[in-house]
Amino acid sequence: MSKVEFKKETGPREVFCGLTSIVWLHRRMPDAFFLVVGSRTCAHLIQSAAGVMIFAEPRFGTAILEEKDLAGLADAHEELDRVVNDLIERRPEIKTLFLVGSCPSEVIKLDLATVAEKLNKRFLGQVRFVNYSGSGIETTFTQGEDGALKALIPLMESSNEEKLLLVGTLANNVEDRFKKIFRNLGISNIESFPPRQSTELPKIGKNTKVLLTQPYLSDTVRDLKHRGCDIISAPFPLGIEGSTQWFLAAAKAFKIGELKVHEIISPLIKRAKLALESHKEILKGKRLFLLPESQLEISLARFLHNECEMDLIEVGTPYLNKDLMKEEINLLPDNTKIVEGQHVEKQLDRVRNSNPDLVVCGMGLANPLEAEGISTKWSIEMVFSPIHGIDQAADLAGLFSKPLKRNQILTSKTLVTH
Amino acid sequence: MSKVEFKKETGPREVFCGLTSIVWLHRRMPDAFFLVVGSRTCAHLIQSAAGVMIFAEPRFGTAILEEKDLAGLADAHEELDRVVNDLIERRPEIKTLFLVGSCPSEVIKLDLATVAEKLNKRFLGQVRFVNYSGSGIETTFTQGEDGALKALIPLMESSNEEKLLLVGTLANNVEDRFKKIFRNLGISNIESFPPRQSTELPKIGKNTKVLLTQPYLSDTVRDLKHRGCDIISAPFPLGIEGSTQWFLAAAKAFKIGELKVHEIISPLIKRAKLALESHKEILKGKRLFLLPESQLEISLARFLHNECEMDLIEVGTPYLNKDLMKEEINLLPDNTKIVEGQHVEKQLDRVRNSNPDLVVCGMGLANPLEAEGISTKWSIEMVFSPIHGIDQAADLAGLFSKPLKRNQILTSKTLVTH
Amino acid sequence: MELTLWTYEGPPHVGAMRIASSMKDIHYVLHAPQGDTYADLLFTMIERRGQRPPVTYTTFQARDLGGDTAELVKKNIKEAVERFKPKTLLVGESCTAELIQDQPGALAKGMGFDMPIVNLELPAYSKKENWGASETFYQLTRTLLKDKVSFSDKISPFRWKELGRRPKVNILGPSLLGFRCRDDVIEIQRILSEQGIDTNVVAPLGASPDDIERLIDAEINICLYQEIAEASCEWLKRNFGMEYTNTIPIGIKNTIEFINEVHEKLDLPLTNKEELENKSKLPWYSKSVDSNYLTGKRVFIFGDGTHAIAAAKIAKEELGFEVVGLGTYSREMARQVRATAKDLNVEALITNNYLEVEDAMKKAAPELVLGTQMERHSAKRLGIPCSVISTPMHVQDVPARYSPQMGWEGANVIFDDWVHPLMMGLEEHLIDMFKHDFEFVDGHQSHLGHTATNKNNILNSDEKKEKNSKEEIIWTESGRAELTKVPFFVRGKVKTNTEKYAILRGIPEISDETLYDAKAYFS
Amino acid sequence: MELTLWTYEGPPHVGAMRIASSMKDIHYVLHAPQGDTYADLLFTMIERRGQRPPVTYTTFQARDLGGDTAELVKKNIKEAVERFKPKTLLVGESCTAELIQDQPGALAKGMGFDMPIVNLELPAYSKKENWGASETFYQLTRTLLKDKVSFSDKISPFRWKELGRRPKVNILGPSLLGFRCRDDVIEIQRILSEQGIDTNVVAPLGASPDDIERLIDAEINICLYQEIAEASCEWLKRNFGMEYTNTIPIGIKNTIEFINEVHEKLDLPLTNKEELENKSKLPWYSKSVDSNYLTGKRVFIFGDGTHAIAAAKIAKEELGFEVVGLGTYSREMARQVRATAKDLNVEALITNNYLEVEDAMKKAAPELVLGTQMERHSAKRLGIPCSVISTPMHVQDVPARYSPQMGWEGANVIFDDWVHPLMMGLEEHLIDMFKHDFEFVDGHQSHLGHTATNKNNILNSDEKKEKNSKEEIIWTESGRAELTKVPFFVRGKVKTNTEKYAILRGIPEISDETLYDAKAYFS
Repeated sequence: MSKVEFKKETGPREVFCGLTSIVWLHRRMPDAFFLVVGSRTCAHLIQSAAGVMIFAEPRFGTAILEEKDLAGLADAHEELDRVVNDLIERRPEIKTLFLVGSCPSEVIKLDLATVAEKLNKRFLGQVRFVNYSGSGIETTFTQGEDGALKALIPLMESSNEEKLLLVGTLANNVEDRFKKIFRNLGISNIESFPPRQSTELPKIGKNTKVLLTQPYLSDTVRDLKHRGCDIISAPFPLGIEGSTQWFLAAAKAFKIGELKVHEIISPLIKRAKLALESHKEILKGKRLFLLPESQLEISLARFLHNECEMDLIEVGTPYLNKDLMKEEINLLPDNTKIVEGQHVEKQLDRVRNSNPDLVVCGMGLANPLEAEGISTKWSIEMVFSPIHGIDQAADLAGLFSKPLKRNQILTSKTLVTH
Repeated sequence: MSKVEFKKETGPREVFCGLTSIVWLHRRMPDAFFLVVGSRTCAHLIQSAAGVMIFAEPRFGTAILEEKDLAGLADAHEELDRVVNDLIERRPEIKTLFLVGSCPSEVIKLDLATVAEKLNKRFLGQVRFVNYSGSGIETTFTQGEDGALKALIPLMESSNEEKLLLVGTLANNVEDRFKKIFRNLGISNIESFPPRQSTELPKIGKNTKVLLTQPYLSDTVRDLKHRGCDIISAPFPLGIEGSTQWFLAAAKAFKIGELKVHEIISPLIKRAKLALESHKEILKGKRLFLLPESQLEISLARFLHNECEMDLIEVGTPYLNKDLMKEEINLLPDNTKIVEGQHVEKQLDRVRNSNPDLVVCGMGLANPLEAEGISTKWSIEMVFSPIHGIDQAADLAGLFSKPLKRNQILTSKTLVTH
Repeated sequence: MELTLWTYEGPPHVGAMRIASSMKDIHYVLHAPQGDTYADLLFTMIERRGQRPPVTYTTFQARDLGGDTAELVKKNIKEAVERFKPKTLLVGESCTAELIQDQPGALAKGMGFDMPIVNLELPAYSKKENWGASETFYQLTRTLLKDKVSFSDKISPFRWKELGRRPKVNILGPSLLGFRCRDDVIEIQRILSEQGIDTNVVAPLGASPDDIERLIDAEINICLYQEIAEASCEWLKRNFGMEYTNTIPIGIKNTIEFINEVHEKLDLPLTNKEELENKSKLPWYSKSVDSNYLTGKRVFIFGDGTHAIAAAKIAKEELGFEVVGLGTYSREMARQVRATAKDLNVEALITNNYLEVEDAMKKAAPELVLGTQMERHSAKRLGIPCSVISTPMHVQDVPARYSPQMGWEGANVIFDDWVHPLMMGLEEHLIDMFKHDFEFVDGHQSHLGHTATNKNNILNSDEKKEKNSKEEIIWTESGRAELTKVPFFVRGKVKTNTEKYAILRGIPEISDETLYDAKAYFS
Repeated sequence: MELTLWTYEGPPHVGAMRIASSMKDIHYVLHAPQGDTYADLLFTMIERRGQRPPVTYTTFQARDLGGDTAELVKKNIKEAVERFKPKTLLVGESCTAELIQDQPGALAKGMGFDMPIVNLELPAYSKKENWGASETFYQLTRTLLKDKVSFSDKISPFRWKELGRRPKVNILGPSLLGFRCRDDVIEIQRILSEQGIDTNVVAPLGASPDDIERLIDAEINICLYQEIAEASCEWLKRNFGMEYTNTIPIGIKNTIEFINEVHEKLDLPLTNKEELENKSKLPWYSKSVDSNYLTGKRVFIFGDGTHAIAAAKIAKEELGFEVVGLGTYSREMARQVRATAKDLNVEALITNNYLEVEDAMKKAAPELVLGTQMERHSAKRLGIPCSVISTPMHVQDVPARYSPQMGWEGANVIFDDWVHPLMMGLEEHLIDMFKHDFEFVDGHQSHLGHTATNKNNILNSDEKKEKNSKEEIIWTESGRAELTKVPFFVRGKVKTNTEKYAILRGIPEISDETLYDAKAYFS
């Protein structure tokens, strides 16, 4: 492991909770519905994060707790029962219903597991119920997906068939690209988790080789291991370097020679490098500060330093699983400063003092930093854009070069913000 | 004839020229193209009158005369030839091309008839060419249709078949209603002129009974008579009264008894009277001043007085064919003041002095009168709306009651007009 | 428990944040878990604020629950006060913290600060955003002014005469995330100033705690948005005798009435009454002959109470529309909305469920919808033009240009914003009517969608449903053909009316004649 | 002869009418047949004017041609002068009268009136509307001021100092039927006034002949619209030494440059330069992170010279767009437009043929079109968002609300007007992307039309044509599948680029890999 500097910090945070991951999960599995059991705040949070999606796609909702639900838990269970019945009556196309715990439901100890169990019995053969917590007292942002996937594992049948299992939500077109490349490498049995339909869960077992596409799936990985799956250790497929090593690791697990891998991906690498050039011109030598939010921060830092030649000031991450991130951390330059957790005020003091060229942060902080003359990139875009793989390396770099380019075009002085 | 007061007036006018009728003629015959031979003013006039239609439907255009075309007529003929060739090449779907004379083409004596003749020879079997003048030095507004129809008559084959020929452009749905009613009366051979396709001209002859739908077709009527057609004398089918008499006159020509007519149309009359009621409530006793423009003024005055109980102050008309309008004038109340021609300034003085409740006028005058606190209705709407027939009587009344109703809703005092 | 896919209002602590973020020198310590920080983006993204909301979230986690969350609260309060040095501190809790009952307000008061502390108790499981904003503004006003109650005489609205100065008023209610508040305030101040009336304090937008303490320097209060300011106005009236206005100056008539009301309350003679009618272009634009087609256009209105009521009045009296639906999600203003609806002969729709609103919209078959961003989307699905008149809003509802809803320029803005979508709808129709197929092989792109096609779909799908409910009424070929000749923007209504008529008369099959009969019957 | 289906400009006498109608105490006797009276509706319907244009049409008819049309002219002049009592009389002829050569101007001058008479000779068969307006304003200025030339010293732009008053300027060019002139004038006067500069005369809009005679009381002229005012400004410079400005204050940078230019010309120190940057919201709104997606958006611009040039500059420098097309119908400003286009590396399109503009638009595959009403319709057909920036205009381009294009608020208006259609386009895309079919059986109504479907149509129909010209390039199934995954607003461009790349490399079949290769090549 390279000489990376680790630090932990606690204090007030400025991050999304795990409920937010519903925003991409419901897109990935359009036959599922995500029912948050929570407060008006939860409902408002998801609709605020979902933006225009909320108008197109009501495949998530909130069972809002009211005064009377707080009086006694028994009543609350009954109420939830009623709400679920109503929902399923109105939306008979739902195949899987996720009951998603929230801060208030966790605090009042609403037992969603028991509710799910009862409902599973009643709606047997029609709808499956699973439950997990997306509460902000337990999860940050992308950890919601970890919870959702973990909750699905018990539903996955066992199989000893040899297969490559890609774990973590990917954009559909990226997934297609990956599968094509793996097929070219000679790996033909490839499945994805989560799948495109909630009912088409892959079977798993001791010959399942798990290749993670996202770095935030600690609990899911643990449970997959318990089911006998083999976890392929690799960095994440962001940028040319990460993707190359990711393919190599998978190939190795399937006993495919390195030469074969290079043969297949070197034309891709060649054109990706060409495409990266114009972005690198802008990013090179620029100083980067990543605030914690998506858990993608370490991989992004590695890509932006190693392939785009940016200088890293600080790499924040809400949570650090050193084991899962081992390969990534190895690729980081010496003396990289990784900060786990957050004291948002102190961290912003460090941002201001370090005079960065670009800050990766959440939507609540972006404009205030811009108003201080600091260019920003919102981290939430990373979980919505197709950024994985060699072919997307330039697009990934583009997410960071664009604000800098814009800043060059427009006047760079501090503006009055009306 | 009732004791109607006639007056002629000359002076500056505020009316459209005959080119404007292209705006509805091109809609009626979508396989035809209207090519005005004129100036940039002509092009600008039509696009200004056509409004949003110009964006949807380029089935009319202008061959704009330039300096060099004025130098010698021979060159102008050659140029027109070139323009027509270009046009037909680009628009091979055109079946009939109307060459439309304008003020400047008439003044320089461009001989469109000869041009049309030559072109007819060249494009024989592909496109037919006809010419007429829509110039403002010879025609006012609706007279353009008179010219266009007259120009088509020589192309109509002869036939002694007995038929009812409806002459004058009607809205398609009104035409359908009329045909249905005539069929119910027992008249089955009914055709329209202009037809819905320029190539499907009705055949005419001594057993053709012509029933006019529009009052502005003097020249067309004359030429139809020359071809042996029988012109049915009747008022025009505006309002219940006009339409009833119009049906009766047609029935009489086909020797169908009055009783039969009443049997068919009395349910229509009954419901039309019901529908008219709410409009009459608003119009009753209101004082009306019609400025000349569409030649529909006399029929409108008759309807609005006899059926809506409006008081007539002055009925302007750009041109008066007493013979064609005989039946209409007979229905007017005594002492109606009809003014043919226009001195717009003097007429506006009379408008102001007569304190009318509603003035029918052109779009150039409407807002200035409104700004003086006088409600108006633009006459051009009458030639675009389906207003003919018993079923449309209430809609016709609605065109006049709407501005009065609006005036009642909104504050009625004179406003500053920004 | 209430199943909610989308909600018009956030929780009450978001209302408190709106007040805190609107003001200066205030800080709000909110006992809440990390996820609640999402609310910051409402201000930095929708309002494009260049400052973070002045809020510290205690960010307690599951592991803290066993321990001493009260200590965490105190630590955060201490840090926030040291860092931000507010002149007044708001302390409260979000939904989750409410359950663990740490009493953060009481804790703060026990910490020995010498600044005023407002303890916000906003019941998250029964109240909503606007209530929270109103309560926060009220508690703040009360906290900062309560000591002055006993020392102060009742304020006479006429005292400006004795004091020998121009009359002074406060403008109360404008806040961040309110609909066009930024520009309404400018417009109203301009109008008052033209009338010789000075603005003492605008609050909460742009005010500091010191300004709140100065509220009693004014003669009367302008209650600009009842949702936010009425409770405070009422308290100021009860305790200081300050009168406040009831008229919301949206639309020409209401603006004139508002000016009248202010003058009457202040006993200030109104000298330029005649001029007022001509201060806005709306009356002339509405009277202009090209606006004639607006008469009787069917409009469906849904929004907050203030804007929905004002919209109904303008629609009917100033633009000549017919109001075919009126509703609000503001339960606090249900009474007023019901009264207005009654005047208009429609039934008021009071609901927080957007699907109910969409259903009502569909039934009313309007030609124009005035609503929130949600109604804009519902209307889009139904192919009906829409203009946004109320929160909740999106970033496009915070335009760069001056866009008030109130006063003279507000009326101009309203004319343009409401008529433009209608005009575009009409343009669609005309282009569709005047176009000829062979020239438009690629199909004509429409801002409303392929209206004709989709309208037919809607008619067809409606039909399927209605066949059962309406005892199998059948459209004959002639009836169907006639219906397609009806312009799209009234086709829905004509269809409904004809069917109503057929049922009324027991006609089982609708022919072209039935259509004409029904038309005459309903005319 | 020129085949014209639609024309950007009317005939020159309509330009003269724009000047006459803009002014007070002027009457224009126009020797013209009755049909030419259509031009009145441009003013009463598009501009919603409550006054008729001050024009008397002689209304000669065919039967008059044999007789004495000159007498008819004189009769009309006499009646018009008696009735309207103008302070200055304009006399001219439209296209038809030009042919019969009655010399109405000369006739009028022989009638013994003591008011100034301007004889307008506007060649209808070679010139157009803007030229006519410019010439009329120039002839009017010349007629009313020519007697003062010899008595007047050259005007020093610095003389305000000696005179001990604030500097005075004239604002020249605004007229009826000009794009947003009404509000531009207010905005520019406000800006000048803030800088301590007084407006002497605004002309022609709202000016009387007396005001024209007062032009020389100012130090310099503001040439606000070159199309209309440059000829007059040049004459005033030649004869009175009056300097005039060259910068058109549209956009933040140009507004600041304009203020600079005025100060330099007047030798007035500019004291608040720093403040100017923050007078408009455009810079912050453009910098706000939600505007990041605007960077590099492909924009196609066509309009009059003044607005097209300004739009190009704002698009590139203030909003971060890429200008992929620039053109004008103003031949008089072709040189300047060409120069701007050259700076932007595009070829200027100078044409009066809207079909050529539509073709160029299609080829450029822009994501936003800025143009006239005609480009709005062309863009609509192509499914591209559009904002109107130039005459010719429709009634919706004369809004009730304050909507300048110039100055600080003009920049705000421009931000909203240009970004809103793009934002709506993006919303379409997102909704389309996030919607799921079974929930949208009725289809989603779009302001751009059913983008996806139609886009495919356009792609398909393009393809048919291009197959021949591009030597039968074939899209394989994988290539086609990959293309459909590209977001709609760049799909056209990606397709074109990929084909360009394929031709360049001699690749006969486009697969998914070719698409990625091309993307990398062009990145």
